[in-house]
Amino acid sequence: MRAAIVPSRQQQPERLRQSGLAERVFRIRESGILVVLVVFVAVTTGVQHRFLDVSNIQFVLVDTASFALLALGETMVVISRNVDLSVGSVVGLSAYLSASLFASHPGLPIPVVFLAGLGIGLACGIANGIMVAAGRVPSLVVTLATLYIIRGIDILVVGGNEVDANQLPNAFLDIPKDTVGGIPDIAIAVAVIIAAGAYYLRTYRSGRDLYAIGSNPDAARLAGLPVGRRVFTAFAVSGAIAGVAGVLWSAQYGTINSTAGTGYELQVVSAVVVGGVAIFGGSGSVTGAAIGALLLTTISSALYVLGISSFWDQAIWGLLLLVAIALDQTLTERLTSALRKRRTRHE
Amino acid sequence: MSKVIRLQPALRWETGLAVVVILIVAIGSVASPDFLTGNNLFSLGLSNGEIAIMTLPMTLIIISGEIDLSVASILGMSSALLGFLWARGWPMPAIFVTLAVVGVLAGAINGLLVTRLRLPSLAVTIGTLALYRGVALILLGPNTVSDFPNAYTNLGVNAVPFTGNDMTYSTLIFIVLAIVFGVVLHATPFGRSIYAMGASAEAAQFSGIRVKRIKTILYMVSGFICALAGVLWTFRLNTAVQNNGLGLELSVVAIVLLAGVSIFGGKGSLIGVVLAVLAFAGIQNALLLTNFNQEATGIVTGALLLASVFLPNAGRLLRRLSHS
Amino acid sequence: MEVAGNEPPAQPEAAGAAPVLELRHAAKSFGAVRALIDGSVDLRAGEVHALLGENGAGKSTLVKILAGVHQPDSGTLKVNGADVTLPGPAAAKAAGIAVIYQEPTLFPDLTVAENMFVGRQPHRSASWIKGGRRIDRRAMLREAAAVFKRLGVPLDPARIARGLSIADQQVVEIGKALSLDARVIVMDEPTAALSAAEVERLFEVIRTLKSQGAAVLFISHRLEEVFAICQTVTVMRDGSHVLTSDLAGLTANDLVRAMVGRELAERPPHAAAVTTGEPVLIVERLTREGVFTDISLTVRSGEIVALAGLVGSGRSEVARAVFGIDRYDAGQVAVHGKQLKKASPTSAMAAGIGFVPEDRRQQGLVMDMSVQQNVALASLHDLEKGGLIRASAERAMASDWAARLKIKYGRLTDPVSMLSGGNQQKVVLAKWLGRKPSLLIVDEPTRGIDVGTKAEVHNLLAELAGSGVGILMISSELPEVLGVSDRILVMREGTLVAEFSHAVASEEAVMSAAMGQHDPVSEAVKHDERNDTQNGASR
Amino acid sequence: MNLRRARKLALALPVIAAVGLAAACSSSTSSSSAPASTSAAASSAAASSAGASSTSSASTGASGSLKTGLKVFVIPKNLGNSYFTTADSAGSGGAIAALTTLGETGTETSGTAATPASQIPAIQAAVSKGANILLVSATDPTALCPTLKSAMSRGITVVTYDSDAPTCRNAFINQASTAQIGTSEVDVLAKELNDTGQIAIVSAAASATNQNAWIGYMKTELAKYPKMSLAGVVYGNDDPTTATQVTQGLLQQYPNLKGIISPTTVGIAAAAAVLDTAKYRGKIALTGLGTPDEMKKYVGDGTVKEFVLWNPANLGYLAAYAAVEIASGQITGATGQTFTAGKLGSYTIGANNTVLLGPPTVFDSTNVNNFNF
Repeated sequence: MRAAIVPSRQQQPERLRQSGLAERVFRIRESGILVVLVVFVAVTTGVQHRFLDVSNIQFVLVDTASFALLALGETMVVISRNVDLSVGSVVGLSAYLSASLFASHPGLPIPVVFLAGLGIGLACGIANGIMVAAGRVPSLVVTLATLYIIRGIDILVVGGNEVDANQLPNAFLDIPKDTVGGIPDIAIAVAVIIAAGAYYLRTYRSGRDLYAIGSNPDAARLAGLPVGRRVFTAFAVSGAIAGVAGVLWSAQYGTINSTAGTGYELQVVSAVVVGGVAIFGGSGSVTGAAIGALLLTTISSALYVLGISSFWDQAIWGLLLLVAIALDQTLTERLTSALRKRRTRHE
Repeated sequence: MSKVIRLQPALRWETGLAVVVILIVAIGSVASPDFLTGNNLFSLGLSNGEIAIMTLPMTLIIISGEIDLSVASILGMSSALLGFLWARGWPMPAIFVTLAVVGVLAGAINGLLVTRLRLPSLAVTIGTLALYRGVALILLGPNTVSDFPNAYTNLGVNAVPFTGNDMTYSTLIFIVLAIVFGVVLHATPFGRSIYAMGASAEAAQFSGIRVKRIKTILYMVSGFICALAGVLWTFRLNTAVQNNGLGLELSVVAIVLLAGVSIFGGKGSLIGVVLAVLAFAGIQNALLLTNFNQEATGIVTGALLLASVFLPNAGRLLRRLSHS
Repeated sequence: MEVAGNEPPAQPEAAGAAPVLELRHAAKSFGAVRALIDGSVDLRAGEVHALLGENGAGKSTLVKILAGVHQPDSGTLKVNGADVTLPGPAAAKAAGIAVIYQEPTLFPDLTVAENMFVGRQPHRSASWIKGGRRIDRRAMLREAAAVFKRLGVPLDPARIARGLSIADQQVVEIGKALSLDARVIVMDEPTAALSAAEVERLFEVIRTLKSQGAAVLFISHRLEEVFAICQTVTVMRDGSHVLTSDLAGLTANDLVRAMVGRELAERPPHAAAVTTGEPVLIVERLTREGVFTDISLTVRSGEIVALAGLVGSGRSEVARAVFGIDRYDAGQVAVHGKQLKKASPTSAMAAGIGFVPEDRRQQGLVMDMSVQQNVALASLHDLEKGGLIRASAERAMASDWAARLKIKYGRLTDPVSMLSGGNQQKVVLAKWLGRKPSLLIVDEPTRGIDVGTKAEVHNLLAELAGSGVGILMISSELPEVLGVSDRILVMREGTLVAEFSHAVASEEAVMSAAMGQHDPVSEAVKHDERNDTQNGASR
Repeated sequence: MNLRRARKLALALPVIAAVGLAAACSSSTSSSSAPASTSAAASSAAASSAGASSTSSASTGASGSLKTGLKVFVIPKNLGNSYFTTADSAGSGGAIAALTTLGETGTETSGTAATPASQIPAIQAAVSKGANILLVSATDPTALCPTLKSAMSRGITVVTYDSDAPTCRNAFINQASTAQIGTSEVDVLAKELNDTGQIAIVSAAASATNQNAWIGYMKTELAKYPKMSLAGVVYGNDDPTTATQVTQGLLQQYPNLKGIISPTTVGIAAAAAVLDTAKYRGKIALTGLGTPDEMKKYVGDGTVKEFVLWNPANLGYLAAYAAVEIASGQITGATGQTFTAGKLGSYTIGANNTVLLGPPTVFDSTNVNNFNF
């Protein structure tokens, strides 16, 4: 996908010169989205004070949870200068198969089903990973293909059937509803996972390798980094996460047929990009992506709460996405020139 | 080296595709005597016309090293606007002009964001994908407009005169456009420039090729063609509604890649794309005629897509395997 | 092929100790192409060993074998007397072999320190996930800083690699090699993109390495550098090793003869004889903020004007602005008295300018396209009729120029990437000569191309000037500058600082003008930093 | 484990079809007598229960001279939609079951998305395959017309069910009168709220005709309850995610909301999942159109007291009979004609060639578990 997206080298924006500033810019990137988020919440709440009502916050957090989870996996893939378009289909397949486990084996312990979902997702992720890493073919094409294939399998498997709420144990259906001190359990769980992911990408070798690979794949090979293995892992993780997200999906919506998760892929990529992850790899952070997901969900929710016809949702998403990437670009350029002035003063 | 080795297989891919098409026709007509009936071909052309037309500009854009995911949304926006304006009693000619302008404008926005602000086209067009669909939603909201005059809606469903009732207008338009795009891409300086910038934007610029301008033009053309597709779509279904053509973009991209066009740009041929269109339409139809419904379509399409990237590289892959 | 070709390097020259690295009779083929037939080389501790040969002689393949990028089809590799095989770059690294490429491939988004330690960052606790080690950033920065201290270069390990000058990028690579305490360091044309001052600094670094007991393999097309820094030499031709010896007692001609297997004209013929005509190019007070200021110059028809100066002094940037790749803030450019549009290569070309850019593979050629298509690329509109490109005319043009420039190619439809560097450069020249330019700008016309072709290119430039074409040549090779040009303009820190006629010019004069009489090192460092900031501006 | 189940499911469809065909062929001769008697019995039963006026002689006569071996294509809005699976499939006693007993060959086909663009190719393919009868649930009232008209011009009988394409079919089988559905849902809710409170509607796609028609009747019906008010209509696009979010939005936007009507199975299921918390259960009433299977849990735990639906299988069954009657020339589909639909008894064709299945069933905790669809 790289060439399809990456502006030619001489076009790319000058990046910053000192890690201190690098850090700062990443923070600025994230805080940029944070600011948008805060403003948005503030304005909405001003118009409709119940927007900050506990139950609504819970709703938004729950809706964000699986979305942000998917963003985590996608971020790992995108940072390595790839893309995974198959997540939506994986969610769908995992959602149905895992839920139908309950239908076929009542009283199955819930963790087992989560493992099953994870397994299904992992299988899909591994398939993607092998093709991209070993086959060294563009991930955009591969995952576009698996998007079709996995959804096709899903449709074949599900046919006209569906799993209904009454076939699912209450404990399972309550997962999205249980809260600790007002905060939904899954929101906490996801937050923890994302924190772990962020920490891993920042401070573990294999994590940094992903950045290196995305930043310059050829150099990564020359440097003897296990490029194939790392990219493979990224896809496997993304797949596994999508599998888990699928299980959460069925817990949240109770009724599962062959359409679950349709069209998620572009939403997740949007969240990642809005979150300040460079679509051509090498830079960006999981935290940013998660905030991106939160922002997008908040916006939809805000529209519904304000009773603004939800028809504006799409348009606002689109605009926001464009603004986000444009800002990211200009921001880095501004910062560089500021930096340059500073240096000249130093001499 | 691998580049070199990849070249001839890449050429062979088109022939491979031709074989696939022939196979599909063979299987199709064996599985169902109706496959090759004029009536069936007619409906086949009917239901794939718009997608087919949209693959043409997409081909040029991908060869130039970019991508446009907003095509289906532009189709939807144009369809919605058509309904919106018709419902407000605008005369058709005026509407057509407006649609053309809007389509070109939508493309221009993509193009300028990509070339002037140097933003990655994948991200940009995901953004405009949402934006343009959003405009369609805002325009029509819950409403459906379907009181278009028969004079126009017939164009969507009737056969072109003197073609023995076998050719739809959309098919005719596709054939004409395919020839035009084919000539432009393969035989003109403009087309050569597209290949050059796709293979190396910098080298193209250093050869005096106006990369930014050409890319912007390509996006504008794409916008216009998609607006046209929107009109055809609306008249074929006699329905203007906000979700017209929802999600088509991936099918369009899939067809173009299926044609062996390199997602990295610089490689691919229009013949391949025409074959890919035939394959795509053929598969769906054959599956329908053999009672597989459309369930298997996704799987077959996906499989072919994988083939399109793996087979041309088979030589390289085998070597790598033998090495390790 | 000479008999000597198959003999292993003769022992007698061995300067003392047993070789750290012995490569014997390595062979490597890609499909039908035999890239390396008999590659043999010995490297000893504390010794800088030169590897010479024309492009396509198999040097880079040999290097890639040492780097573990390619695996030889046959042949043996000994490190410290022990047989080793290098299945991959990692293995080479482990064996203590480090390779510095002509254009180092760093990770632009990572810090300098991370670039040095990528894949082996110092970690805190023992890991519990495979491959997952918690990185100790502080330790990493410390170590990086220490290495740069050892090399005596002021480079901030915490800065992001994007925007580093090529020289600094090499320093980072060398730093990496040091931190790996590699005992074999292979440098593949490290000086090709460096200015004289930077070369001098690099040599300092190499001497340090040498004194610390490293074995260095040094590849360059610049013989004077070879004599300046190396003790022993291996020459290759057509994929085979033809000569290994101490440098002492060899002359440049001996080496050249070994490389090309024939004599060469001593010095590029010089075109001063031609009477120069009226001005073709007039540049007036051209300024681009933070890049170059107030550049005024004139090129007359039949005249070869050299633009000398350190890399980063703004030479290429001026050329890019004149040709319209970059825009400029003030001043104007006129060809034959007609003023050019800003930032428009098209108008520059219409006015009769041709531009052979600095970076052949990135800017000069579309590597995926065929020889023919590359030659035609700048003349498409002359080849068109009724809007269509006439295939016959295209073929005719290509084969005609291929013949005139003696381009060696298989089929005109082969991708240009199959050609050797020298022939690729000829294709770029053909592309522009096809337009019958009245002014030709050539930026580093002979960088990284072999001695034989180099001479041909020089002759060609002279011919062109003879036929009345005005030529503006940017070059970092003083012999070339002095040899080929009628007038020499020297740039420093974005301004024109001196002008010499061919008669009075001397390497010393040009160099000191270029460096402003300062001690090279500090000057170099300063200009590097500024160079970075310029990259910023020129984007 | 789940994989084996998966394979089973994948095999299921073809197997069912095959069985259906086999049955059709074997019974083609004998069917004329056997089903006749059963249908007669059924009809008399129906007659007594539903009090429909029909003479048993007419019914036997009709079914006796019905054509057999007709190629019938059942084309729902989309595949993978359990509602239509129930309405169409042989297993549930839907359309294909009816066709099998009548000795016709029934095939279900359609697109994977409920849009005209995806449904039309399936219709065209059916025509290409020489269909005698098309049973269509129209994804759009007008979009399908050119295709359906050309089918009719080839002498193919077109009968729409569940969702109509008024100007281009021989007859429409209506699950329940639009008015009935609209009013009954409001009445059910009114009963739960004893006629007071603010309510909202969670609809499907904003462009769905039958939805909008029902909502129209709901509004008129609401007028009868002065103390009830309609806060607003939101659209869940029959997508669980959206439906969930719009419902959540409603709860915040109208803190005094007392009830929700969702006249779409996807919408009511999503809304129920949202309300299925201590915070809202029993405090906000929910009703609408839902399938028993999807609602069982929520009826069980009191989130939903009552909801409305017809029996989709019967709808398909009736449509099949009506279509075969028309194709056999027994009736033309003209208003006032009567025919017998096997076990369902006798029906009379109403205004503009519409057959009404009957009053919708109201499901509650007492009966919901007796249904399986």
